Amino acid sequence: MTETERVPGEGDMWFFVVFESLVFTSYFCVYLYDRAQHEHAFLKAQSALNLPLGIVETILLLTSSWAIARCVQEVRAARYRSAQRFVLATVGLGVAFFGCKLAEWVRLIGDGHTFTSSEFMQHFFFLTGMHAIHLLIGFVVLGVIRYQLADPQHRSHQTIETCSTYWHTVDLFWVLIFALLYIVR
Amino acid sequence: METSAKKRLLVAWVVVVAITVIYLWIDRSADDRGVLVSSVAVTVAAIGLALVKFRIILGEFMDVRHAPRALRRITDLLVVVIAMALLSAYFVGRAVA
Amino acid sequence: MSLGASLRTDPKRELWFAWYSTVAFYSLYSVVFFVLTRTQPPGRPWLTPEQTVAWFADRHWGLLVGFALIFVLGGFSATSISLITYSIRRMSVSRAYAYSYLILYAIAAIPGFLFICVAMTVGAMRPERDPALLHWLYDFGFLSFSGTMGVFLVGSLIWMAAILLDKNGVFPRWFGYLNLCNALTEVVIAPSWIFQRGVLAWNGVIAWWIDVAVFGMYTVVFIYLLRSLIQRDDLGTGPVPAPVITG
Amino acid sequence: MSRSGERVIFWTLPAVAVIWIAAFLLFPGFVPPMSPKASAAEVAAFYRDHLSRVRYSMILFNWFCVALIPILMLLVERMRGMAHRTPVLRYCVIGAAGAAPIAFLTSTVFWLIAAFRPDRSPALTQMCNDLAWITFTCGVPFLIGLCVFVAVAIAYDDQEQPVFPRWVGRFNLVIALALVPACFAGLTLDGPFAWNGFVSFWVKNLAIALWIVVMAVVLRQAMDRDRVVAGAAA
Repeated sequence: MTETERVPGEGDMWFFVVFESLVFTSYFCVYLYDRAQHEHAFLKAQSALNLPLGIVETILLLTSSWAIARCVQEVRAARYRSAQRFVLATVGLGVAFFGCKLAEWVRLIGDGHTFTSSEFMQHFFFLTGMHAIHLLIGFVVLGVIRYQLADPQHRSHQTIETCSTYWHTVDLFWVLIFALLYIVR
Repeated sequence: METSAKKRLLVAWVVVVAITVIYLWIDRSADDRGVLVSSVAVTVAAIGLALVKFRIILGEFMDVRHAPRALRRITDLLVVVIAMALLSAYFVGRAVA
Repeated sequence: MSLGASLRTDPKRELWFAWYSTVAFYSLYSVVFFVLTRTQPPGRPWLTPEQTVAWFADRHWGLLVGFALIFVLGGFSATSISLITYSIRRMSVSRAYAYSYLILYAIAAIPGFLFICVAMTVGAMRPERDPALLHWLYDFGFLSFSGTMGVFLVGSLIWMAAILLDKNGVFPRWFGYLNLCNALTEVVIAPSWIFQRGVLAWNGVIAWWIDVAVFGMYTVVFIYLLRSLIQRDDLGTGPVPAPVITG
Repeated sequence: MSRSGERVIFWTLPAVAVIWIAAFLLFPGFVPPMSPKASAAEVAAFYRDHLSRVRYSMILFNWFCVALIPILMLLVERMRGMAHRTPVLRYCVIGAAGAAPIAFLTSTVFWLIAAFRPDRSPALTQMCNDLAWITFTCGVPFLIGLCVFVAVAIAYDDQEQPVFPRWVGRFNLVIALALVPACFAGLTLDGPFAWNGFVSFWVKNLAIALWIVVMAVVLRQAMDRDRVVAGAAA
């Protein structure tokens, strides 16, 4: 199977993927370094997290990523109605993720684990909050895809691929954040 | 060819979800009856597995697999840089502590 | 052509005037904040009132002279704003984008740097003031300087949207995305209103160091891109007024 | 492009001038200017003794400190006729014209806070008073910028019949220079450079007043000429 090599989406978007990954990596490094300084306190605060919920969130987001990748496949095959359904699925999964996230925050805050209660929680709310902001921007981006699909005149495969790249980036960051906040000991 | 692409995407999804579920097992086995215990092995494994998922999302979902060499190189380099940065932050932090 | 001659006769002279003023302004700004007043990197938020007295005493003349220079030349912040507004006017988007940017950043100057200059000058001019009040001035200075990023956040997003919607290729699209990265790091400073120590405090590793690294890159990049924009522009040499661009 | 309504804006200027002069004279701390050397107790006594005049004069300034913006926009509109290829200098003037009154507004806020609770600790009242005076005296960067931008715009307006006469550009530079010493008012508590000193107070504020008067006169001339041109074209 030989295919021509092509950049997925707009080349310049990859600058964002790389640059924003590095910015997030710098936040992660600060967290890991801090964590090593106060290991015991971090472990204690970390035990308040609900791992199964985190795993459900991760699977929701991974599935949304799969759905938007399927959407792009359908767009390439010019099956726009089916592509629309995949975008809706992506939005639904993203909303479900955000709902879980909100429920998790509410539960933690209710239990007294707030932004200011411990250093671990400071990092937790900061990283998940920054991720949530990226996710919310992602909904705007999904809206752009939907708009593009609905209107044959303005339909640009490249724009759709660029937008899906953004959505995957939201997923990329979550995969790291999840491992670092929930699993790392 | 098209069905194979679809299938491949599904396999990628199954793999990343499976890795996510492995975390549950790692997490259970790492702790001492519900009390969280510090562990270098778990930390390194968590970061390693996350980067495997990171790489799969890039390659399969984001279609870097079919991208020109330059982009493939850049994203591979990104994974390496992130791995080195995270591990060194962790180990330097431990050494200083 | 020498700078002086080009500023007199070049058809793009007002653009060059604005560009060189921008470079001069950012250079002065760096010198004042990092060297003269030593208010960047920022002071520690956890100082006691008595330590604040020592902090002010330590840089008494630096604060007074440095911020006096900002009082003299701070108005030149308008040159980079107007150049960027002009760049947006060259794009295939509504003038609403350009005017939003102009008004957002023009007003941002007051909380963005005038407040810290006033607070620190007032702090330094009476070393014998009650330490609790000096402490308050210290907080006012740093928090107003670091914690008022909303205008820059929205401003960056306006510029980003204009660049990404533009079909004239005024800026490379990756710079549009860099605007988004910059806007997102403006969010990160908000916790400095909450934390007195740690990585998210106003001098913290995340809220200050990472942020300044991104902002510094962003600033250098946009100054460079504005320069190439001016170089590329073909404004002709015909008689004026027959403005190429009105608005 | 319609010029209609510009004269309405122009003739708000005398009203603004009257209000500003009235507020200036009403504020008991301007004639003569309060001394930065006054002790906290003296400052507190000042606010206790002159409470109403401080409040009403500063409320007046608070209302009308932005009233010059429409007139400055008339100046911006005249700049369209200049021999420039881009609107960059116009944007510079708009930016400076927007920020300058907000700086002034900030100082009125500090004065009004100082007067709000005259029974406050004298040290606090003194700090509010310092903040007000430093903002008022040193907060001129946007005015300096405004003058320089107008001067550059006039210097670049090289056509046979420039919008403003050449000397207006040089005049703007002189005004900008006259404002500079006030920026250093934090350095000394007495002498001509202190905030109540001859240079930092009288030279600075009279320079601003002179600028407003002179620019109003040349603005009027330029507007009249525009109308003649428009009439000839019609």
